[in-house]
Order: sequence, then structure tokens, then C-alpha cells
Amino acid sequence: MKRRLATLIGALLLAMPSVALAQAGSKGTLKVGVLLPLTGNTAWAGKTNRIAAAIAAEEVNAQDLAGGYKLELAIGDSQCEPRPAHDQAERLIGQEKVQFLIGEFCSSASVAAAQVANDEKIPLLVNISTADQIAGDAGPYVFQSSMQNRYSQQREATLLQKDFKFESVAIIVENNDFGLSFRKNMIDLMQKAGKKVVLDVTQDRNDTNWYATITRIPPAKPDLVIVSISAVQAANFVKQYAEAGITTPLFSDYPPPPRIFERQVGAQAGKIGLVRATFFVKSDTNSPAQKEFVAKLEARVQKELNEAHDVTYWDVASYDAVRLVADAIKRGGPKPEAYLKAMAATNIDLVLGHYEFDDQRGSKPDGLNFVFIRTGPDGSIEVVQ
Amino acid sequence: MFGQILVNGLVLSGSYALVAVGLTLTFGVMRMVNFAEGQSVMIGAFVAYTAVPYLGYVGAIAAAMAVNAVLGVILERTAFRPFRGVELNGLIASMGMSIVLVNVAELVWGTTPRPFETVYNETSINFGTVGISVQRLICVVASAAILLGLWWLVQYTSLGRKFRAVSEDHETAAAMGIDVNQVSRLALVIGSMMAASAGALTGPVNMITPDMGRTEMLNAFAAIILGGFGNVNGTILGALLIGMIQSIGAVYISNAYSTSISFALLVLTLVFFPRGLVPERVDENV
Amino acid sequence: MSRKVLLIAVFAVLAALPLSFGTFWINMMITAMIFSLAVFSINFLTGLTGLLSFGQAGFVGIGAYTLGVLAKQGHPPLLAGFYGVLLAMLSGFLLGLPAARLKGHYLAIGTLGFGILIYQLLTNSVDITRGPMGLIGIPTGGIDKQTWYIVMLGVCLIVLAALVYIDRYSSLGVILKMVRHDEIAAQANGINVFAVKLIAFTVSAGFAGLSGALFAAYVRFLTPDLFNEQESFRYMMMAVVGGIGSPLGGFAASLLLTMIPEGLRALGEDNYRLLVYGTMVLFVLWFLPAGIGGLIERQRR
Amino acid sequence: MSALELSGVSKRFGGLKALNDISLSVSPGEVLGLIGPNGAGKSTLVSCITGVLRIDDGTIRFGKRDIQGLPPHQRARRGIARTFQKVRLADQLTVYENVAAGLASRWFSHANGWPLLFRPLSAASIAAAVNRTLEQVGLVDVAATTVRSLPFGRRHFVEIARAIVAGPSLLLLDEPATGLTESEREHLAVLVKDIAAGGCAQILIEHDLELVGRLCHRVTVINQGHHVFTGTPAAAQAEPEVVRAYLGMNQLISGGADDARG
Repeated sequence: MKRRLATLIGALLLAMPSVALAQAGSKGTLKVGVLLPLTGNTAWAGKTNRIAAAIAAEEVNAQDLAGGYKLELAIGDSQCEPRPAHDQAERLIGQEKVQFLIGEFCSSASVAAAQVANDEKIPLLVNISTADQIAGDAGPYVFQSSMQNRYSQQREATLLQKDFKFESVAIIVENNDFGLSFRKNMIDLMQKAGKKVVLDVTQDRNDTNWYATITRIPPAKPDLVIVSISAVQAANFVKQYAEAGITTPLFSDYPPPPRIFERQVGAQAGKIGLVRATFFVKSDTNSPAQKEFVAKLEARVQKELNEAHDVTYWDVASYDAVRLVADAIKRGGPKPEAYLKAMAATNIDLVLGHYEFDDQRGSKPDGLNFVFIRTGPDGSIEVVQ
Repeated sequence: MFGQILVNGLVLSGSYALVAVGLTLTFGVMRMVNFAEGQSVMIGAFVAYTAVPYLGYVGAIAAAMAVNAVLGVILERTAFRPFRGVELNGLIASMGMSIVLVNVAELVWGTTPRPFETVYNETSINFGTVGISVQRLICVVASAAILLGLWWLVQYTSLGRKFRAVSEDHETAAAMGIDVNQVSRLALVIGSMMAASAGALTGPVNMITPDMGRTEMLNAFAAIILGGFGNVNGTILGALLIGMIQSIGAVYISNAYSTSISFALLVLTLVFFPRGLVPERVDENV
Repeated sequence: MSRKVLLIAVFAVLAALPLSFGTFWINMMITAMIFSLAVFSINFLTGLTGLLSFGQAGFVGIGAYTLGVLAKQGHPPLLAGFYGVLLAMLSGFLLGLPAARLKGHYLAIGTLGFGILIYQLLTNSVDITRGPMGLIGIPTGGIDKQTWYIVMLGVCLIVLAALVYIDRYSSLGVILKMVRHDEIAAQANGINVFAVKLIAFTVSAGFAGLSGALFAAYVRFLTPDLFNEQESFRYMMMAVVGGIGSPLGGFAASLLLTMIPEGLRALGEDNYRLLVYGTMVLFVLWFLPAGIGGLIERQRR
Repeated sequence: MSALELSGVSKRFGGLKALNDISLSVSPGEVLGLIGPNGAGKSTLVSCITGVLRIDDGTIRFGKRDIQGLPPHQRARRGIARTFQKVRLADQLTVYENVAAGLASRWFSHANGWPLLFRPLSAASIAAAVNRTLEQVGLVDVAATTVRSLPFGRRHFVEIARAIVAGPSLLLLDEPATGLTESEREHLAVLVKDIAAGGCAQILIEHDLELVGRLCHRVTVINQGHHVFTGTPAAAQAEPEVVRAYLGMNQLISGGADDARG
């Protein structure tokens, strides 16, 4: 607290910030910076991610999973926006003297952090953003453990054709990174598969009024509507889709978090029989490791934020990220070069699935969990594939 | 399909009009722009959401308006009265207030998007090919009613006369013995009650989140300017136009530029009518 | 005179800070000074000429993305930055054509529209800007923060000096102020109000574009979210807190309003710090109606 | 050869005719009084001459040139200067700065005007002109004070200084004596004569007929937008048409004076 007060005063007076400098991790403790949205409209996800990461760190320290080193997390509220993400990456590196970084949630923020990390030569693990090639574009110090858009979209395309009978599709996306890449990839995947794209709409991501778009669906007469829309907006869309009384089957890209989403628009989604892809869903088919994590996190969230929480893919990814960092340290030690080599050689099973990286430092999709789920009329979730 | 587009436009227009009229009233009386209006919408939506289980929908709307009335008084004290005459400072102050309001909301209600369910969401009415949920029908009807009420208030009540007198000229109004401070406070109170109703009426159509209300406010600005700043009738006309243009433009032009489209229309209009479609009175003594 | 000494002392301290500052605070100072250029563009446009603009982020974005896109295509960064400023000025001129006919709030909202249009263009024209996927690895690396800091301080000093000169001492300043105070009187004294406004828009857009180009060159990544309307509002907030007519105040405000939120992180990584921040802005406006610039003026008189 | 010549000038606002077939001329060094009841169209006429309003019929010649097509700033650059009924000064600026602004019409009339704008206000050429004018108008003592802190009367003189600093060939004075003290009024009289002596043509709009009688070589009387009479002040007294207008006017004059005080 004293140091924090010092930071405050140091900043206010623009005084010699040497007082504000964090003492670098003493021998045996390594500082890992975690970039998360803790304020702003995605804070609800960030808050639980933070707890998930904390749990991972505790386990690492308790079970000595980092080769004799202890991990200490330093949190930066990067607000899911590029400018704060840039400044927080700078702060964690310059002030908190972290040796490793994890984050961020939104791709625009991750891009910012990736640039800083690569310039400052501090390894960053992008654990949640799914934009293609963040690591490849940013440079040798950046890895991406989340499944990139292009892979998930290929999976979705193939699964779609197994699960649905359709000749023509309407493709509706939001103009954010996954929306736009989804549109591009999905259109030619569909055409390759000989399906007709009868409607193709991109809507501005700040525009919560989907009626205009929905109005265009019936005249286009698609057999199937597939959408890629961010979590909140997806809820808006489904709500308005159901309200418009359209019966065309609806498939959604991964963003809406299972169960939380059902709590919001479960009834409407059930009415439509919404099917969507997801990286993780809490269900009886979960592996023991997953069941254990779910129990642990939900209890902890109940205790700290005192709210009933349903574990999301983002929570799992945050937990796994810390474990991945620890594992790389264990095998390579904290020296950047060795650490990066070790990270590249990663081959480990964690909660979400099996992690390996390709030569572009992006995670290989094969090992990772990816399923289709359908929302039942009562808002329940059944795993389709 | 076109009928459906018009209906969508009408719903949009309704919510824009409620926000815009609130803004325009404040501006007319105080010559100041309330940048926290969007956040007033948000607060209204959340209050209504919280009150629905206890008071029912109508009661919830009332509760939201009541709370926002208080909010209006607070806004007038913190962001407007101290800055009469230096309106740019007032504008920035209301910006500061909007930051405060968003973060208060995030602390009170959290940032998880909330579904604001009313019984009227489920059922919907169809006129031939044109369908509309009862909730959105309520939006249109209620906003029309509220706007009518405001119009009557401004045109025919003594308060309305005061409003108009003050908007014409502070000094004269003060000389006529009108308490300008009181009138300004009332303008803000009514303004943020309007915002509350907008939030409570459109809230159930979407998820409600602490960062909602921004787009509404931007479009409300467009509507106000289009109509002619400080002019209630003009503003309603402007809102109607913006809503329709957006709904039509989204279908026939592009949906990725919806806000731009309304502003493009706005700028085009301003080129020909630099003071909006229904200009406010100005005398430039040369 | 003592005031001049004080000023020199202040900038001497600023120049000496990197020696003692950690890289993070240097980084914040650099970004703050890049901000201040955009704030200057408002000082010039609104403070001096009396033209409100809520679309400055649009110009910043144009400057930034021109540098980003061209530099990634392999053009020399300096040249790319130069084009960025030029393009910003051109768009400032084009915006001025309709905007110079507008007054007060009509102008404010019209320019706000321009800002939104640019933002949505940057987001949607994926083939050029890569849209929300963002540009990364803009080839302007290899310059260390100390150098950046000194360069920015230099740039700011030059622009600041130029603005203060125009404002307080030059013939141009009087003409701009005439346009601000009373267009009819200005005309009656042979001033072509429309032309002056057009030039004001163009020059101010140039400052904003420069800010953008420098930002892109410094952080080396770009995404459209950096240039949405909220950003324009932030510039305006800094300008007003600094005292709309005072570039010096604007400079101080952009430093403080960038530093303080970071300092407030000591309160914790949650909403409370932003609450404090918002309230603080209110307090400044209550107690310094003329902004920080007002304080400086008081020293002056 | 007259400095300014209006012939058959008419101006309509929608239905009503503000000016109807007005002709007048004023030659270098001459002071023409323009009088008439409030709402007679005096200010409208001034606006037509300065170009704020476009005329519907007739011609306006300034020197050798027909200036109807020109916007206000062009006319100012060609040497038409004016003062305003309601003083229009930048009141946060100093007297010196306000007067210097009057030189704009000269700066811009240079082909290479723009570079000039970056000279300091204290540049010799500017200072010389401004200080000369300040002396002529008698504002040297307040050169460095802001207009805001000047007594109302003296602001009129600042405006006059701003108008004449660039050496115009036509000066339009719109009710300059309103709200002046007796001594200021005398000072104004001297000033007007002085300017005339410099060869500048002047049109003086004024309610104070005594002042008009004293200063003007000729007076033009207009009433409800119609030209009533032009001739020497003395002749004007005798003219029945004018007297009738006067009777109407006298009340209005007092009325006008009241406005000025209020």
C-alpha cells in the first residue's frame, strides 16, 4: 500500500518516480504480467479471468510446476482498448518489471500489447484474442495459445455441413476482427462446398439495432442463417431474431459464452433452437481436470465477487495461459531465449485440451476442444458434436 | 418488406426523439449541451430493470423517471449552473459527469449485460407481412404520447411560456421576473426524465449495459441539428428523419456505416440549411 | 521576465526528467506530448479562431494510418509521415468547405460527424487498413525512448512557440481573433472570413495529422479504435481543462490528464480510479474556469 | 468626380421595400449627412454600400468602378471603411490590437499579403500607422488597455481609429455621437473635420441635427425608404417636405436618444 501511495504521489507531482519503481522479482520469484479488462464493457469477463489466472498461479507455486521458481502475478487493467493495453504493457514491463506477459482479451488490445512486448523483448502469450497471425505478425517474442479464427472457421464449416441440411446460407457478421475474417473465410468455404450465399450483411459493431438486418432475411429465403457477432451483440441479435418470429435455423460463431448467454436470452435461443460453436462448455462430458477447475473457480468467484458464475472459455484460457508459462519456465528457465525455445516446444495437456505451437508461434488447433452446442427450449444446453 | 422497414424506422425515431427532445430542451433554455444525456438513458434503463420485479413495467418506468428527476437536479448543480455563459466548460463538465455515471453504474450493477424482460417482449402483432412486438409497439405509442405531452407543456402551460421566454433571451426573462435558475433546473429535470423513459422503453429491446446510450446520443445530436437546435418541433421532425434514413439506409445502402449515413445526411442538409430545417430565431443587428 | 525564467526552468526540468524517469513514465510523457499536438490543433481552431471541432480524432487517424500503411508498403517513414500530414491538411481543407459556413453547435456536430465517418472508414476498408485486425510492426523501430522523448519535447516546444507567437504577437493572431469575436466587423475590415476559416481548418488538421503520424511512428501499431469519437472528446476535454485559448495550458493539461489516471492506478485496477478522474475534471472546471491557462495568465498579469 | 455614387438603388425584404430608388453621391473631402426617422432605411443603405446586403436595382459606383458584385471584404480593401451603430470591437483585445486589425484591409490588398501576416504587431510599419492614428483620434494614453476596460464613449473612437487607420477613401459613420459626453462630442466634431481635410469622403448618419448642421456640407434626408431631399443643411431647414419629416422625426429622435441611454 505504501508503494501504491508513493506511485500516486509520484504520478501526481510528476516527481522522481524512482520511488515508484517496483522492486524486481527477488531470486526465486518471477513476475508475470496479466493484461485484462477490469473496467469498461468487458470487465464482467475480465474479473473472472483474473481469478482463474490467480488460481493457476497458486497451483503452480503450491505444486512447484515452474521448475523451482515461484510466480507472482501483476495485473494491468487494459480495458479491452488498444491505448490502455499499450500503456499497461509498458507499465508492467517498466514499473512492475515483469519478465513475462499474458493477455489481452480484445484483439485490438492484444495487437497493442504484442507490439510492446516484442519491442521490449518480453515474451507475451496471447491467450484469448483469436485474430489470425497476431504472433506471426508481431515477432519472435509473441505466442498465441488461443485458437485462431481461420482454424475455428474451417472446423465450423465442416461441422455445419455434417449437422445441417442446407443449400443456401445468409451470412451476417459484425465489423470486428472475427466477424470480418469469419465473413471472408466462410463465404469461400461455403462456395467451395457448393452452397449459395443468398445474403451477406456486415453491421457496425456499435449499432445495437439489428431489425434492419433481420428484415432482410425472409425475402432472401436462406435455408440457414450463420452469424458471427460479439457476445453482447449476439444476445441482442438473438432476442430480436426470435422476436421477429423467423423460423430459419440459426447458427452462431463461438463468441456467446455458454450458460451466461443462456441466462440472458436462453428462452429466445431455445425457441430458435440456436446452434453455436464453442471452445468450452460446462457439461457432464467434461474431463476430470475440467470438472475440477469448474468447481474450484465457481466456488472462488462466489466467494470473491459473490455472484453465481458459469465458467467460460475465457476463464479456462486464462488458467491455461499461466500454466503454459510455468511449464515453459520449468523446461527452459526464465532466460528469454531458452524460455522462448521451450515455449515453442510446448507439448502439454491442460484444461482446455492439448497445446502445441506451429512455426508461426500460433497454437495448433487439433488438440484443442471445439464443440457444437444446441440451446434447448428450456434454455438448457445439449452438446451436438 | 418496405412496410417492415418503415416500422423499424418508426421505433428508432421514437427512442431518438425522446433523447433528442431532452437535449434540445436543455439547450434551448440554457444554451448548453448535456453530454451526459446518453448516460441518463442508461441509468433510466437500469433503474427500470431493477424496479420491474417490484412495481411492474409501468411502475418501473415511473420509478426510472423519478430517479432521473433527481439526477437532473444533480446535473444542473454540478455541470450546468456553475458554467452559465461558458458553455464549452459546461459541455466538458457534463462529459466528466458521464464518466462518473458510467463508473457508478459499473459499480452498482456490474458490467454483465442484463436482459430486461417484460411480458410484452414475447407476444407480437402482425399486420400482413409487417410484424412488430408489443414491446416495440409500446415504445412507439408511449414515446409519441410523451412527446405530445411535452409539446403541450411547452406550448400551453405557464411553465412552457417560461421555457420559451428564457430560450428567447435570459436577460429579458429575468427582467420579467422569471426565476431563470428554477426554469433551467426544470428543463434539466424534464430532459433527464425524457432520457429515463427512453431507457425504460427501449431497454427491453436489447441487453442493457453501463456503456449503452452512446449511439443513441450521437443520433440524437444528429436529429437536433437537423431539426434546428433548441426547437422542440424541429427536433422531433429531425429524429423522425434520422430514424427513417437509418432504417432505410441500413437495408439499401450499408449497415456497416449506419451512424455515418445519418451524419452524412446531416452535413448535406447543413450545406443548404446552415441552421437546420427549422432554424432558431436569431437577430444579427448590422 | 521572471515568468520567462520560470518557463525555461520548467522545460529544463522536463528535458532532464528522462535521466531519472523509469521507461514507463517516459513512455507516458511521450504519448502525452503526442496528445498535446492534437490539443494544440484545437487551441488553434477553437481557441484562436473560434471554430468548434469534435472530429479532430479523424485527422489524427488519417495522419496515423497514412504513415502506417505507406511505411508498411516500404516507403521511407519520414516521407510517409509527411504524406500523412499533407493528407490530413487536405481533408481539413475539404471539411472546411462546408464547415466554414456553419456556426457554434451546428459546426460542432457537423465535425463530430466527420470524425465518425473517418472512424467507420478505417474500420470497414479492410483491404487498405486491415480494419479491426489492426496494423502491427510498422517499420519505424530502433529509436530508444530517450531519443523519442527529446524529439517530442523539441517538436512541442517549436509548435508551442509558434502558436504563442501567432496568438500574442503576430498580425495573423489579431486577424484570427477578429474572426472569432465578430465576423461582420472582420469583413468590414477587409478580412475574407471564409478564407481565414478554411486556412484555420487546414492548419489545425495539419497539427492533428502530425500528432497521428508521430503516434503511429512511436507505438508502431494501429487499430481504428484509437480514433473513435471518444478520442475527439478526450482532446477537447484536455483543451478545455488547459484553457481553450492557451496552448501552454493545453500542453500542461495533456501531460496531467495523461499522467494522473496512471497515478490513480495506485487506488487499484477498478472503477474507483475512473470515478476519481471524472470528479477531478469537474473540480478543475469549477475552480479554474479559464483552465490551467487561466493560472498562467494570472501569473502573467 | 465623386468618391461614391448611388443611383436608383432599391432594396426589398420580401414584400416591403426598405429602399426605393435612392440616389446620392459624395465626393472626396465632403461630409454628407444622412438623416431620417428610425426605420427610414439608413442602416439598410449603409449595409448596401458595404456589401452586407445586395441591392435589387440601381448601381453603386465607388471611384471609377461599379462595386455591386463585390463582397464586403473586397469593398473594404478598396477603401470603404465603416463604424457600427452598436460598437463591434474585440473587447478582450487592447486598443492597439483592435486598431491594428483595421490594417488588415491594407495587408490583404497586397498581392503578397499573406507573408505580411507573420510580422510582429510591433513591426515598424504597423506601429507607425497605428500610433499616428491613435494620436489623431486621441487614444495614445489607452493604447495598451483592453477595450473591455474603456468607458463606452471612447469605444466609438477606437472604432473610428480602426476604420481610418488603413487610410480609406470613404468612411461611413453610423450614429457615432450616440452616448457621447459633451466634450467627446466636440472631439468627434474636430475629428470628422480633420478626416475630411485628409481628403476622405464621409457619410454621417446622426440623430443629433445640431451636429449634422455643423459638420455636413450637404444632407440627404430619407423617409420610409424614399429620398426626400438633398442639399445644404440650411436649405434643408426651409424645405417643407423635410420639416414634415422632421416633425415626425423629432419624437423619434428623443425616442432614439432614450434607446441610446437605455
